[in-house]
Amino acid sequence: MTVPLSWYLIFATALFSIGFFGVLARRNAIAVLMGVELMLNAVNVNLVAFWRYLTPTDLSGQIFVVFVFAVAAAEAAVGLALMISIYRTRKSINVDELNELKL
Amino acid sequence: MDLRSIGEAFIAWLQGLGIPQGWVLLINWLLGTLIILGFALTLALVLIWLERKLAGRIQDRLGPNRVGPFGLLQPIADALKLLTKEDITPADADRITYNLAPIIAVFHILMMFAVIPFADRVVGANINVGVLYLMAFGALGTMAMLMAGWASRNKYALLGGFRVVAQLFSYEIPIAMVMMIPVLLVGSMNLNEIARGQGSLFGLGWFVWVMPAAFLLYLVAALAEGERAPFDLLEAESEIVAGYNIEYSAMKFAWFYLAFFLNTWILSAVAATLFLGGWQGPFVDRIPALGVVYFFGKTFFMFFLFAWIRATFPRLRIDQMMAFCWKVLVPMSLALLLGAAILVKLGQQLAWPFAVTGGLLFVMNVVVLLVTLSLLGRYTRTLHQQQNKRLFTPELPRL
Amino acid sequence: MIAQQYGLVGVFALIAFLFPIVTLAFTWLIRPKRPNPIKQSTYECGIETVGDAWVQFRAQYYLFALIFVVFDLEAIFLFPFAVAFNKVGWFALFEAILFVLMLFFGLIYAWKKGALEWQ
Amino acid sequence: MVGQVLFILVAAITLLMALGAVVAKNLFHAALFLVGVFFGIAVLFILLDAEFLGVAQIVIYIGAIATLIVFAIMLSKNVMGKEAGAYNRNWYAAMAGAVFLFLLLAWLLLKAPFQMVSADVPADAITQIGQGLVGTYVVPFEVASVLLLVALVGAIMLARER
Repeated sequence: MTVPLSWYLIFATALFSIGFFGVLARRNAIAVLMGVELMLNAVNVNLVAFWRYLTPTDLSGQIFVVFVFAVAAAEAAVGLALMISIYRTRKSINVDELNELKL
Repeated sequence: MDLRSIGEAFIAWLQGLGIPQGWVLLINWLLGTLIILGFALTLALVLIWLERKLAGRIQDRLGPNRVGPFGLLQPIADALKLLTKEDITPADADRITYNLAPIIAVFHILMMFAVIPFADRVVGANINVGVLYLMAFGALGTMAMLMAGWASRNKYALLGGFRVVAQLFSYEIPIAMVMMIPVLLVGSMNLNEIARGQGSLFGLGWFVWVMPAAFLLYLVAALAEGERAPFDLLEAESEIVAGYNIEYSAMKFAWFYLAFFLNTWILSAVAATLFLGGWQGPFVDRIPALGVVYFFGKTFFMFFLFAWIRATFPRLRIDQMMAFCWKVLVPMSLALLLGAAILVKLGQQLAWPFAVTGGLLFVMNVVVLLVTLSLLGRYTRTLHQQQNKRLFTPELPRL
Repeated sequence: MIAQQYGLVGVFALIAFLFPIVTLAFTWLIRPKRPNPIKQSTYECGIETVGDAWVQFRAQYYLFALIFVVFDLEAIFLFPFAVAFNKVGWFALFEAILFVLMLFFGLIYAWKKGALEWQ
Repeated sequence: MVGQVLFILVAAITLLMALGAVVAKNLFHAALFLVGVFFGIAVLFILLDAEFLGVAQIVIYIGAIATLIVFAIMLSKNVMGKEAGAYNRNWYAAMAGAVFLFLLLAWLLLKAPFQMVSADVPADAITQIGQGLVGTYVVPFEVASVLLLVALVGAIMLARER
């Protein structure tokens, strides 16, 4: 355990911020989804790091990450299916052109 | 003679020289890596020769017979040729991805050698998640194929890449479910522990005896995972020219070719470890070195089986293949998994002797296999009667 | 330390990754290099390529990938269960069966909807 | 010491890959960078002694999710064009927001006191995960199966060609 916990936390924060930037700045919806995946991974790193440093004998932290896997996969599957469906009708998946719901 | 004790003696000798612990570990890892990698690369040359010779003999040809005795030096001549050949990169290709793909392809397959137990505890890394580790690096291989297909910027390559990935995807599911059965019976994902768990009955208590249907299912799915005939649609020359590696030449092609043969060997080794007892066999507890002989005997037997099937069977159509996976293999593997789980739990609760549980597992396997085959037979027969051109599209049974 | 068991895997990964790169670099040094436009053109049995090679694919591929993802996750959930199998009771087995059946319904739905047909 | 060097190397490469994933103009390249990030995080999990999660990360994220993303990229053709990776008009605001978020979170995390426990990971960690999944966490376990079923049904409904 030579690596301090704070290093992992800073790393996860940096990863989260990069993903956050990707979500906000990208025009393409698939690229936005990639940013979301980066953010979810940052959360996973934090969960595992906290598990290892704070409660290493209780495996709840790892079990939680398995559930995050499930949520991430479900989100990616439905999100990408949505984009394919939108692309089929609109021939574009740029988020700033998708304003069907605008008043 | 025990390979493990040689390694331990070597570590003790290094420590005796006064080298710090960290360096001893590093030297140990480095040596282990070099031994396994050297073995894997030599093995590839042997396998290429073996497969060509076997296919030749089965098809009443001679096979390689010019270079060296029995053509044994043929792979070396091929390797030299491929090393010195001109390498053609398509002008439109995406350079970095194009060059990275063969590297990843050979990387993912070499990585799998690190966890294969060659004899009791003679294994590169004796990790607790061996089975999942194999699945993980298998997944990396699909990425390499997608990269190759996309980066070549060739319609056939891209189509071939997508096809093969769809195929590997689909067959990964029944393989994962079937690999779970030995894990469930032993209670560990460690490949060495799984081999050790098959040591009953004088070293012959292999899982293939209690789960024959699971083993057959693994065999069929492994043919597809290894992209081998009759499931080698990625290289269906008449349909998509050659598949994802069409634009590759010289050494880059050689890496794909090598990865293909090593992949078959790894699938054989995994089948041997999970279902045929790995290094287990009679007298292995007294003479541990026999484990290596047993392991290689079983693995090469499996490899021979794969080569035999490849040299004999015609190719399937892609729609038949996908339908076969999702409509037959996946339900069958789930039935086998759940059946095994219920029977083993029953056996534990009622304290049945091992023979009773094993016998019931065997009966369950035979029943599942027969039900699957009879359903399949019924559908092919009705389809024949309807004069349907599609030979194989089973429907859900009418409930 | 579990991580230490992976020392060999790490060293192995490094060498297994560098080895093909070194060989490719080596062949780059010794092989002939005589490129010309015809040689470097895209191979399509001698016919001129029409349009961009990065064509659009049908959603069929995506549907297979989708079903695969769901079942892959099922495998990840079931592997720890299989490892712990000898230490859990009937109730846990019942839970696992329910879990598998739930996804099996998904497979049957996909089957009924024709998502498993390769056209 | 060795652990620290390893961590810095892996973390630096992973962060560079992550940057590549959000700046790459070509979406396929972005997806490949994403694969690199996933691999780096798997290595970090193993450095954190979570071996099951390390390999599961590769199986799920590289084997399933990254491939799903690549398939989706291929399915929407002009996404592969030059403009695909472009940013929207507010990208500099997003940049400022991301930097601000990073500084804020880093400051908070460094200030927060954590009760460190130095103990070894139990040897039967995977068994305990399995027991937890069908024991304490049995409700989320079943809900996860329902979630996956719903995702499957919904995604098939959306993606099917009619």
